[in-house]
Amino acid sequence: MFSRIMVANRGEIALRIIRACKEMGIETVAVFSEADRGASYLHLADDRICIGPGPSSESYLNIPRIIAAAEIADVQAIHPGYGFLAENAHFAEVCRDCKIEFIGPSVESMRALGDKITAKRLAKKAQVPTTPDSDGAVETVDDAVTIANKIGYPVAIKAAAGGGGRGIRFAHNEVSLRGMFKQAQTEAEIAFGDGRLYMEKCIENFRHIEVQVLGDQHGNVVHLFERECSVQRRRQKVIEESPSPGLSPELRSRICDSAVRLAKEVGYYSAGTVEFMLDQDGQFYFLEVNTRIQVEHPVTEEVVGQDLLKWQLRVAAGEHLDIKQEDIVARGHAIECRINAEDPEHNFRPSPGAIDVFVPAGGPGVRWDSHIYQGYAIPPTYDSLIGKLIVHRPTRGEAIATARRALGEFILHPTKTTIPLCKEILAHQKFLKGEWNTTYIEREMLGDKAR
Amino acid sequence: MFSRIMVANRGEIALRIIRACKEMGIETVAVFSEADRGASYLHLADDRICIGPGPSSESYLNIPRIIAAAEIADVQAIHPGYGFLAENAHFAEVCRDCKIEFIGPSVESMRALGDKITAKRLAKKAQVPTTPDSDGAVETVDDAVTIANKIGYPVAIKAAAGGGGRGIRFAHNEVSLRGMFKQAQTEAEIAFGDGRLYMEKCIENFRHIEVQVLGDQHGNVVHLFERECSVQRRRQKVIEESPSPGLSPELRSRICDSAVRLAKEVGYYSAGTVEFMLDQDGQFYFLEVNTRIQVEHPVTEEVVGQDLLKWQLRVAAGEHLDIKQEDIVARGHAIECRINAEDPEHNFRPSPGAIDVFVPAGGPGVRWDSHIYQGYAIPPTYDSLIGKLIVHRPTRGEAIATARRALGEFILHPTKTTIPLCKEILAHQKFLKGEWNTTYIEREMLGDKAR
Amino acid sequence: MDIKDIKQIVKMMMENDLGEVEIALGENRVHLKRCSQGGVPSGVPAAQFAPVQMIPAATAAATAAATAAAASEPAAEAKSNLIEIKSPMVGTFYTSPSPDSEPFTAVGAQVGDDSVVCIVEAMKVMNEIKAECSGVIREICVKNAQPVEYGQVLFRVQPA
Amino acid sequence: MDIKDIKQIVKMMMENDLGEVEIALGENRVHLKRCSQGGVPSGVPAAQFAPVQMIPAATAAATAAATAAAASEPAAEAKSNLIEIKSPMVGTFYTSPSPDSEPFTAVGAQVGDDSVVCIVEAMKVMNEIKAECSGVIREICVKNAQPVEYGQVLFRVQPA
Repeated sequence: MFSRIMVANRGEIALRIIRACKEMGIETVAVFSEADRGASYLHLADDRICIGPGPSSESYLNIPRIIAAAEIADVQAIHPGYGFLAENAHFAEVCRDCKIEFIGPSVESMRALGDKITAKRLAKKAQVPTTPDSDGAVETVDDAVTIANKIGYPVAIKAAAGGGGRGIRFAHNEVSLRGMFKQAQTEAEIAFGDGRLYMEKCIENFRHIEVQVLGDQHGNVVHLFERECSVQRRRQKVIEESPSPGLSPELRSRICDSAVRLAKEVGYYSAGTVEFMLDQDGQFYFLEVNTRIQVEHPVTEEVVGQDLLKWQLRVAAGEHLDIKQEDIVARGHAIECRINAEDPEHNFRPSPGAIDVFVPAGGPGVRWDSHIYQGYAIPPTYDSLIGKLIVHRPTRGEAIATARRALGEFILHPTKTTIPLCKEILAHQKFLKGEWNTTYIEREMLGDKAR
Repeated sequence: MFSRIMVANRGEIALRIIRACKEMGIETVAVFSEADRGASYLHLADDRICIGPGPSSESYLNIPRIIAAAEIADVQAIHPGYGFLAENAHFAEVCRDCKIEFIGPSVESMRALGDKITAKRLAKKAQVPTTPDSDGAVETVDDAVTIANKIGYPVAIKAAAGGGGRGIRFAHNEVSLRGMFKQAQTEAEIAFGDGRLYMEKCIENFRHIEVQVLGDQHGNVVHLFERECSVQRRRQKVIEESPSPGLSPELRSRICDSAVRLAKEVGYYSAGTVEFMLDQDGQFYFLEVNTRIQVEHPVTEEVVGQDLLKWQLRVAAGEHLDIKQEDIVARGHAIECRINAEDPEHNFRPSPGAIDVFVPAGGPGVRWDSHIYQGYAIPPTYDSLIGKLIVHRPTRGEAIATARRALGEFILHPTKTTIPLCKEILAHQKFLKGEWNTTYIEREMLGDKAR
Repeated sequence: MDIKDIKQIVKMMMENDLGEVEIALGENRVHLKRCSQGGVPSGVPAAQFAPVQMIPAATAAATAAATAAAASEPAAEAKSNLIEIKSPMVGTFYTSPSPDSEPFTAVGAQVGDDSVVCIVEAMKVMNEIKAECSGVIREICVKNAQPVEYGQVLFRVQPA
Repeated sequence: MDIKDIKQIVKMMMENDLGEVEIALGENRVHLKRCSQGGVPSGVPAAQFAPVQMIPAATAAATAAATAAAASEPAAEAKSNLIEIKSPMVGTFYTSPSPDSEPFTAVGAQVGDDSVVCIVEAMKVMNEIKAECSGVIREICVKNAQPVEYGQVLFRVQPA
């Protein structure tokens, strides 16, 4: 096992990694930007190194600075967290070249799964259901029209290098397809440095189901069941839960097995997530693979009683996955509410600045993963996630009751957060019935006030 | 189910009851003394009523005031928490007379088990192993000497009306027995209004094992496994855990079955705890029954995934215990650390007053049950317990690591607490090996500085 | 060394943010220590009162009893020249000995130490409450048959 | 020793960022201690600095890099008349171009905008750091071959 690693991230996920390491007796070195100087979680690390000014490009996204810090700090491995460099295969490769272990999957699987065209081909090869598509990049607008006529409208046009809901457009007929194709190509070129587009049949009003997988470097792969993440606003997840209220045991088993097949196909190791769309007829289709630990990983941890961060560390150190699929048993129901510093009354604009008063929720069934505290100042520079409330209870009904009770306990001033939005969702009839899809927040709840 | 109940307690257990009720959709009315005015947890109740000045005798222990408050608040039931009136059979009887449900066992079982002589006779009847004893009250000092010669020294002289470690003396020979008998009688008369004493063989250096039982009003009783509470200072528990590292599966099953037999013998319902002494030869003996929810109940809740407070409410409302013994499965290992506002550097004297800075621990495996927050002033009037850190992890080793990690995260200023003591215990070789008994804190750790 | 010198030392401490000063000049000894380690400025830091202050907004559904109690607190400050008669127990407030009889007192009425001003019923017992002060009733703060909690202000009296 | 002397001592403390001073001259004793390790300025509410302030005690094992950085912060306030040359990157600080050569500069030496004052090595690249100011080097804040973080003060320069 490692004796000293670097945490190349910030905020709650940096704290999550530090906590896992502390419990395993591994020393941690945290890097930080000037915008994060003085944050309390940095003092829980054994060491901390300032790597640059606030903007990510000069700190958390800056590979030379992070590698230089790793060298002076003399660490054996780097944990990238999520976001920033977590899915950057080039960074993983630089780490490898510098003889620093990258805590995540191999460079090769990151590359293969990071490219949406290759990923989909691998899914097909692993006999994972996929939507009808262009089978590779689409070069011209006429090709696009021909393919669309074959697979049927509506179609989704996606950037091959996109992901996480970015770089997607939808066309409902030929006119709109012709209208947006060229622009999509240009935008993909600008946003991802790769103008390749592919097309697939668009699944409308789908539920977002994802399967947590875990593999070691010796060919073992298991799944840790699914999470349902259909509560999204502008394709950003707001509430996640496990198990999904929309899966029969038979469907659950098919979808989880699909995920394991794909992971094995690419020789995947570390923690990863295979995302699926579940349509209204109960058919599921491959969406994409996230080759990192995810924000919502605690939902799975609670239900299966495993620590995913610790597994990432063990696997990266070459240890065997010493749990078998049959030993992984789901118990109860877990829900995560993302608490973002955003103002729901003003179209979810960020609400950074000092937190003058803060009392978190607590008590039975409640886990609070957060780096904030009374007196903390939320920097305006980064993602607005300030904490994750996770509840775990014997049944879904009890988990919802606990989540509502806990959300009601938070005292936070003057920061505006998504707490009221989460409360509203948890009281919504469609959510209570477990009938929800990725379009409901905009369609059913926000109305005119915040689309 | 009740629609509105009164919480006749304060601090963390009042908050615990309010949380359970909120999750069940039950309205709560909290009572408070002037010393607790303004505390944050009171605002989580639907209503709050001041019942008197700070001293317990004029507020939380004052039956007429609490009943009067229950009447004006129009509640159906009263939850007494722990301490104060929780084991007062007279209070339970007044509630019954006023047609207010007492959330706890029947008046009759409280009476029978509250008297230590009757309780022990019931234990014998239920074939629960007991220590050799006087078999009833001891009237004179000569009787005491005769009995001591029969059962052998050392002997424990206990007040029949005592409990929770109070009203106990030990005699190692006839001289000391004769010396303390009369005084013990007088003290019991003063402390409990009942001078009856009984004597039993003293088990030295025992481990404290207790079994959580749960019964309904229809004759069903189950156990929820054991807790080990051997880490004590002056007979007050400091750290509790479940399962006990000192029980074989066979011994666990015998001790748990004993507890259920005794509960059935008295027609026990609600949550209760049967306490045992486990000697160094692996023999266990009945100690006493606590007819209330206990401070350390969360340890059991985490391991079995059940909510004991909710069960108390359901059972009091007449519902059936709809879980069978075989459905109660222990998973992982839980540890509770009691955080008291006491100064370990000054013989654990109380450390009341304003908390200027407070950041609690959080993250995976951590539950924090507490009513305190930054800016809260700890009243000097009551018990020094300010919070309970509960951790739950797959193994004992991991639970210890998580507890240590979490204890290290607390920031609390200027209040002095038992956090350093807990850290020291969790790093002690004897504790790590699971070899600990009720005398170790004084003998092995505190040395001269704080006996 | 005299008071002036000490004043100078204190001034110096404040200006230079010194926490502790110990000086022995000949047989003169001075030991000065500032209140808090951090040199917290005068004025209560936000942290100390804010949670309590914020909560009422979150729990607007407070009942009559609680609201009345809360409301009585700020009022108390504003009317500090008046004497308050507070309830010595939890119970139900009655202005008269029985439903059809006259009230014990009224706004403008004179009261003395032993004047019964109301009844608080607790557990079926009618407890007569005495003024325990003398003066003129200026305000009756609770309505007839309303629940009251311990310490709740029942009357305000202009001292004689 | 008199008040004037003590004033001088205090001035010296502030200028040189001393935390605590204890002096015994004959039978005169002076013991001075500054408020907080970090020299927290008055006006900051307790909540804002306290967690950070408290933590150092718990994590005494901070490394050279981190400790140096922490120490540089209060110093910055006290010596506002000096210009600081800060490290523009994370890396290893070298005073000279190679182990056997002369250092680029020294305390008391004149520097100009383009004077190379040291090297910071990051990822095997030797980055020459220029003074970007002109004046006289008053302090070299980092030892040769010591790791430095972004923004860490390397030199203090008395402006020309």
